[in-house]
Amino acid sequence: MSAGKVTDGRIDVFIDGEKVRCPPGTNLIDLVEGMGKEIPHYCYHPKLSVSGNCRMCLVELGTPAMDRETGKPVLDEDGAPKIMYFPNPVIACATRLTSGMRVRTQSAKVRECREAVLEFLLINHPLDCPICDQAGECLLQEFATDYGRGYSRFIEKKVVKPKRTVLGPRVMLDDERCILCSRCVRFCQEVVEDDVLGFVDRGTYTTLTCYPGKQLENNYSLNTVDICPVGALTSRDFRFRMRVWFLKETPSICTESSVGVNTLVGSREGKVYRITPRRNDGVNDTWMSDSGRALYKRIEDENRLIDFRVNRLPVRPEDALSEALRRLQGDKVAFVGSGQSSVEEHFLFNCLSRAAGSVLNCLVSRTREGDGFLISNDANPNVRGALCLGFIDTLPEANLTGLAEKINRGEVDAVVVHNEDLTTAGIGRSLLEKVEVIYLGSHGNGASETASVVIPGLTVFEKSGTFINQQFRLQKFLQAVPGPPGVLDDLVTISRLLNLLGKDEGRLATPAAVWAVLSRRLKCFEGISFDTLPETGALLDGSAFRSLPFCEGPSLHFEPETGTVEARA
Amino acid sequence: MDVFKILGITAKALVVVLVLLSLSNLAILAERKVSSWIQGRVGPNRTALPIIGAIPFLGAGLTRLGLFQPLADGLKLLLKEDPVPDHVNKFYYFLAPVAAFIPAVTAITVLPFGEIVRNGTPRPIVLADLDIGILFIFAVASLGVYGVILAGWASNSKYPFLGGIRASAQMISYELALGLSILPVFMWTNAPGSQAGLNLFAVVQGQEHFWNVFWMPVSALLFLVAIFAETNRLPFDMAESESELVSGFSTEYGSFKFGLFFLAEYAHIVVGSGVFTVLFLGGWRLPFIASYYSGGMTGAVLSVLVFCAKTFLVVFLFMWVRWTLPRFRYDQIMKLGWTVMLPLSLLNIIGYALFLAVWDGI
Amino acid sequence: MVDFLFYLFSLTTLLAAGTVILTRNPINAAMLLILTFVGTGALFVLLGAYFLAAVQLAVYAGAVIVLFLFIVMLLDVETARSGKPNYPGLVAGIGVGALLVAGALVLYKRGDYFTLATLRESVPVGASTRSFGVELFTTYMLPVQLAGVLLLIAMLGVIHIGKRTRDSSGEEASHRQ
Amino acid sequence: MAVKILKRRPLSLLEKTYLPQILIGLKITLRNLFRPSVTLQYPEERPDIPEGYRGVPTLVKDANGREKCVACQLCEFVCPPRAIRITSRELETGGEDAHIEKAPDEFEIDMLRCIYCGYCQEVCPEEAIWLQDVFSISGYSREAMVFDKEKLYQLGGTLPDNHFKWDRKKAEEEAAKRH
Repeated sequence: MSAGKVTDGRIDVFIDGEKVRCPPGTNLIDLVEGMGKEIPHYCYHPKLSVSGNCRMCLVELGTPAMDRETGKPVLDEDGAPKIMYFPNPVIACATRLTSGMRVRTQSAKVRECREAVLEFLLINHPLDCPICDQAGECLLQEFATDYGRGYSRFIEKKVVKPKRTVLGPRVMLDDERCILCSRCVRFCQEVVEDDVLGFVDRGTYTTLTCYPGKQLENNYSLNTVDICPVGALTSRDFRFRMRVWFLKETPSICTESSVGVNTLVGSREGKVYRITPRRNDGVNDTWMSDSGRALYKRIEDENRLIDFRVNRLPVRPEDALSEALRRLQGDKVAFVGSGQSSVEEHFLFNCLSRAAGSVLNCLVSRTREGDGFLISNDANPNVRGALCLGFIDTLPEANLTGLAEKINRGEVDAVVVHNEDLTTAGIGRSLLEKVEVIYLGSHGNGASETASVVIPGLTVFEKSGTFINQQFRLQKFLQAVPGPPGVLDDLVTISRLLNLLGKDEGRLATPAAVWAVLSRRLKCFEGISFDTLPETGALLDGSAFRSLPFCEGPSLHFEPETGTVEARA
Repeated sequence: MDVFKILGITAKALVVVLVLLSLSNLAILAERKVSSWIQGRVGPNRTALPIIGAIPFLGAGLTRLGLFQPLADGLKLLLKEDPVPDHVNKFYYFLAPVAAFIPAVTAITVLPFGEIVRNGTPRPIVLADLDIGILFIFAVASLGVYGVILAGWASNSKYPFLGGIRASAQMISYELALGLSILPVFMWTNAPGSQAGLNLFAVVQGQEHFWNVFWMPVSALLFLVAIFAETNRLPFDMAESESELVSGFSTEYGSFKFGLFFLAEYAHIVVGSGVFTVLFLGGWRLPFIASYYSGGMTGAVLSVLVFCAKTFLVVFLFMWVRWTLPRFRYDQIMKLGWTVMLPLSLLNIIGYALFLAVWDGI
Repeated sequence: MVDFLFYLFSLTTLLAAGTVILTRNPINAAMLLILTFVGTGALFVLLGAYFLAAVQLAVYAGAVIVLFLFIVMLLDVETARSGKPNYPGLVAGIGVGALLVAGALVLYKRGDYFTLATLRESVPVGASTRSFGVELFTTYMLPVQLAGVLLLIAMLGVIHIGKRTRDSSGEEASHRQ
Repeated sequence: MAVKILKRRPLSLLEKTYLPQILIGLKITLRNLFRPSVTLQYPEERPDIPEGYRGVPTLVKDANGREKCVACQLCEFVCPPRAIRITSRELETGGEDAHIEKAPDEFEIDMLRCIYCGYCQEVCPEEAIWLQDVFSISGYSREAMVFDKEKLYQLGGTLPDNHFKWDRKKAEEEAAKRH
């Protein structure tokens, strides 16, 4: 085996004596992480530029010696290439791998380096872990257990810095804990291009601060808190509310827009405390909007629906369902779905609409100005799900003029509404009062107020399912917290109605059960099952809908096809 | 018989029964105290009466002795809820405590507990100076077993039933030895020419110089063991045996009905101790002092006190034994009763008869 | 006073004795039998026969009925109650009763045992323990001895039966092995 | 292994009567009768609580009478029966204790759940929770047995120690401000 022999463009490197193949120029930290090992680091972040200022990731690096004259590798007595180690350790984060490189990540020298670096980092550290929100997910704590000394040799006075600096409406800075890794500075400069953070002063007095007259107030400011390796930047919303080790983290999908940002929902004992981004290099990298993080507050919203109601009076669930069934059995029923429903709900809702002989199926659109990053123009996370399942074949409208006309003409006398407010979608209260409204949803609104049957539903945090995002990427979210007591899962509700109507789909009350049928029935879902769907989602073939004029502009990993954009324009 | 005489007898009987019941109550307290002392504990010392307990020195002392405890216990038994299990035979269930209690109290009627000298002749202090005293006591005491048997049967539940069965078998087995063991006493008392019969006063008079217990230790031992068995006391508490039969015959009883059983047991003990004192410990007599009580009323009171003191000692012996010995097994009790006690008492009679023949011959 | 007590106890005794044979519950029968004995004992007391009264209580009420109860408890009372009347037993019982009554009548007819004069002159055998004992071992020596022998034979028979049963069961047990 | 059958010594005639043994037993119990009792008269006499006894867990205040707990919730985390519930709050900026930043808003220990293991005391970085020598706690309801912060401080009192961690912190902070 000779070093540097290039096969399929990949090179061989040796990490702690173990041969690994990788593309040339791979970042050493990323490579080692992929091997299941770790090179400790603070300032390096895979989605940010390399600054190399924390010095924690020092490793010993060696390259094959080259004969200057021949350009051939020098061989030792055994015929193996001779390796020249650099006299001093180098930082792994700034190391791009070349062929034949040798890396020692665990040698005594490396260890010594890390211990020394950590001791310096901790010299001025306030050691206030008991009140620090980062405690439990703090890299200082983690590496201190590996390389820490256990006591401090520093007998001089520590530098005291301001403890509670407000950087922005959502971010608070504790300067004493800052290790000046500059991740936050780089994030603001490179990712959101809102250059507000920077360091001032020198030496141990260096301080993170905002530019005069500016604030860290962009809609992605909380990502700085996520990437801060220590407890310097904290979320003012989450600050002091719960220790992170109590949080159960459930993978979920942000419903803020059709981008479908991957998230983790942190909850404890049925209460959601925070939402953090989940890395998905195909969708949101490691980022997430601040507005998406606040969505969990809707769980305990004032107008949350809890009771089953018929004509505004609370009834038992079965009575509400039988009342709904009675109204469904007329022949003039229209169905208004929701772009926020999951794929499974769309499926069952569609089955229900067919079983009831729906005269009209429609969706309400929610558009707004996106930011071109992680918030798209379409605020409905799952319009494509409705399309794929055939619930609708046109794009959602802001005003349901078709439905309004039908109501006026008397062609519709019952409307089944899932989670949508018809009064803001072009159907006024006076019009709504002409028909029987069956409202199924988690929150009350104009439609639920006029509805004759109200069936409460769950929010995205309280149920499991899938969404299809703007890339036609099928993504899974799981139940993080239980719903309010007595409230049925929307899937259960709809499947019970189907059951009462005598349909086979009435048995499908869980996402897994729905998918078992779905993967067989629809070609685009072939071979997919709910349990084995990857965490990063599965890309579906959306070519069938290419002609539709989707309203989305570009976002982080999404480029609208030019034709459609032009069509929209 | 005029009304006054009847009233007088009734009053006398009432006083004696009340005293007996008080003594039984005190015996319960004594049991608790003795057991606690033997076990290194303190025993009841908390119950205090508002006024008497507040007397500076005396009150504290009485409280520490637990003297008010029987009162509190009795009140508790009176006042607590009285549940009657659904499965019992109501009539016998209610009859049983009464059947246990009445014989225990009745036996005191013929027991002389002192002497008073009137016109130079000593006369017993007793409710009824019957000629057949000891037989009467046996007759009445043998009825006491019905309380246990009826309670065991009427409770209609396994532990009381087993307790009742065991108790009845044990009573029958030991009654024989009980009766035979005291024959030597009366053989001694009824010396040729004497008209003593089965009178208990005569027995005491016969021990003027020397207590029977020294003359006939085997009789005394047999009688003591038999009386332990008859009163259902450890090591013969087959009827109760709380470690295996929960509480035996009284398992299904609570409140005051249980209280009656409890009281009856201690009344039995007190009377039994009294009988033992009369038969073997010389009653109110002290050794070698022939005419100690000739002094009229003072002598009478003294004699009663001496009798009480001896009885209490025997009661103490009952408790002492209870907290020393473990319980016999049922078959051991039967074996002891039939193969040891009965032959031994017969032998005892024969031996004593021979001894008397020789003695009288001299 | 004494008359009143006599009638009271007689009535009690007769009623109790009658109920003993009429009641179907063996426990009730046994308890009423005790009452009968107690009543008889009380009548003895009225006659001045204290010794007899005490022995009556001690032996019959104190021991015999206890044994009865012991047996009754071991048997299932309910099944005993629900059984059909035992006709041979009934006939035998009536026969024995008739014989007893006949014997009493013959005695009464035959002589002067039950005249007031003879009763007054008769020695009060049961009145005092001493006279009872003296009579038992002088005048009635032979009957006492005969009764003793009879009881001895009965006892031996019982012991023999008990032993044989045990032996045979033991043999059975050994055969089974 | 050889089996050795030990013959029981036949009892002598006297022993067969059991009387000597009974008398010996009676002697023993009689001797006990006159020994002093070993019972502790509980409400008046209390047992000596050894050093390090794990009684009721309490919250203590520091030498200056300020609450030591900073609501780090480590005790809540480590508590095996999950008897502890803490809700934290941020201290007012500029207040007397502002340099501590965080304090418990509610601190509840369910004494019906507590198993007195002392983990909470062991884990507490601020030495704010101490198991004291009170061993008998009682209440008339389940609710009353959930001790709140006020009750825990009342039980705990003040514990003088020499750490003054946060006081030193404050001094340093003020020294830095003077620069």
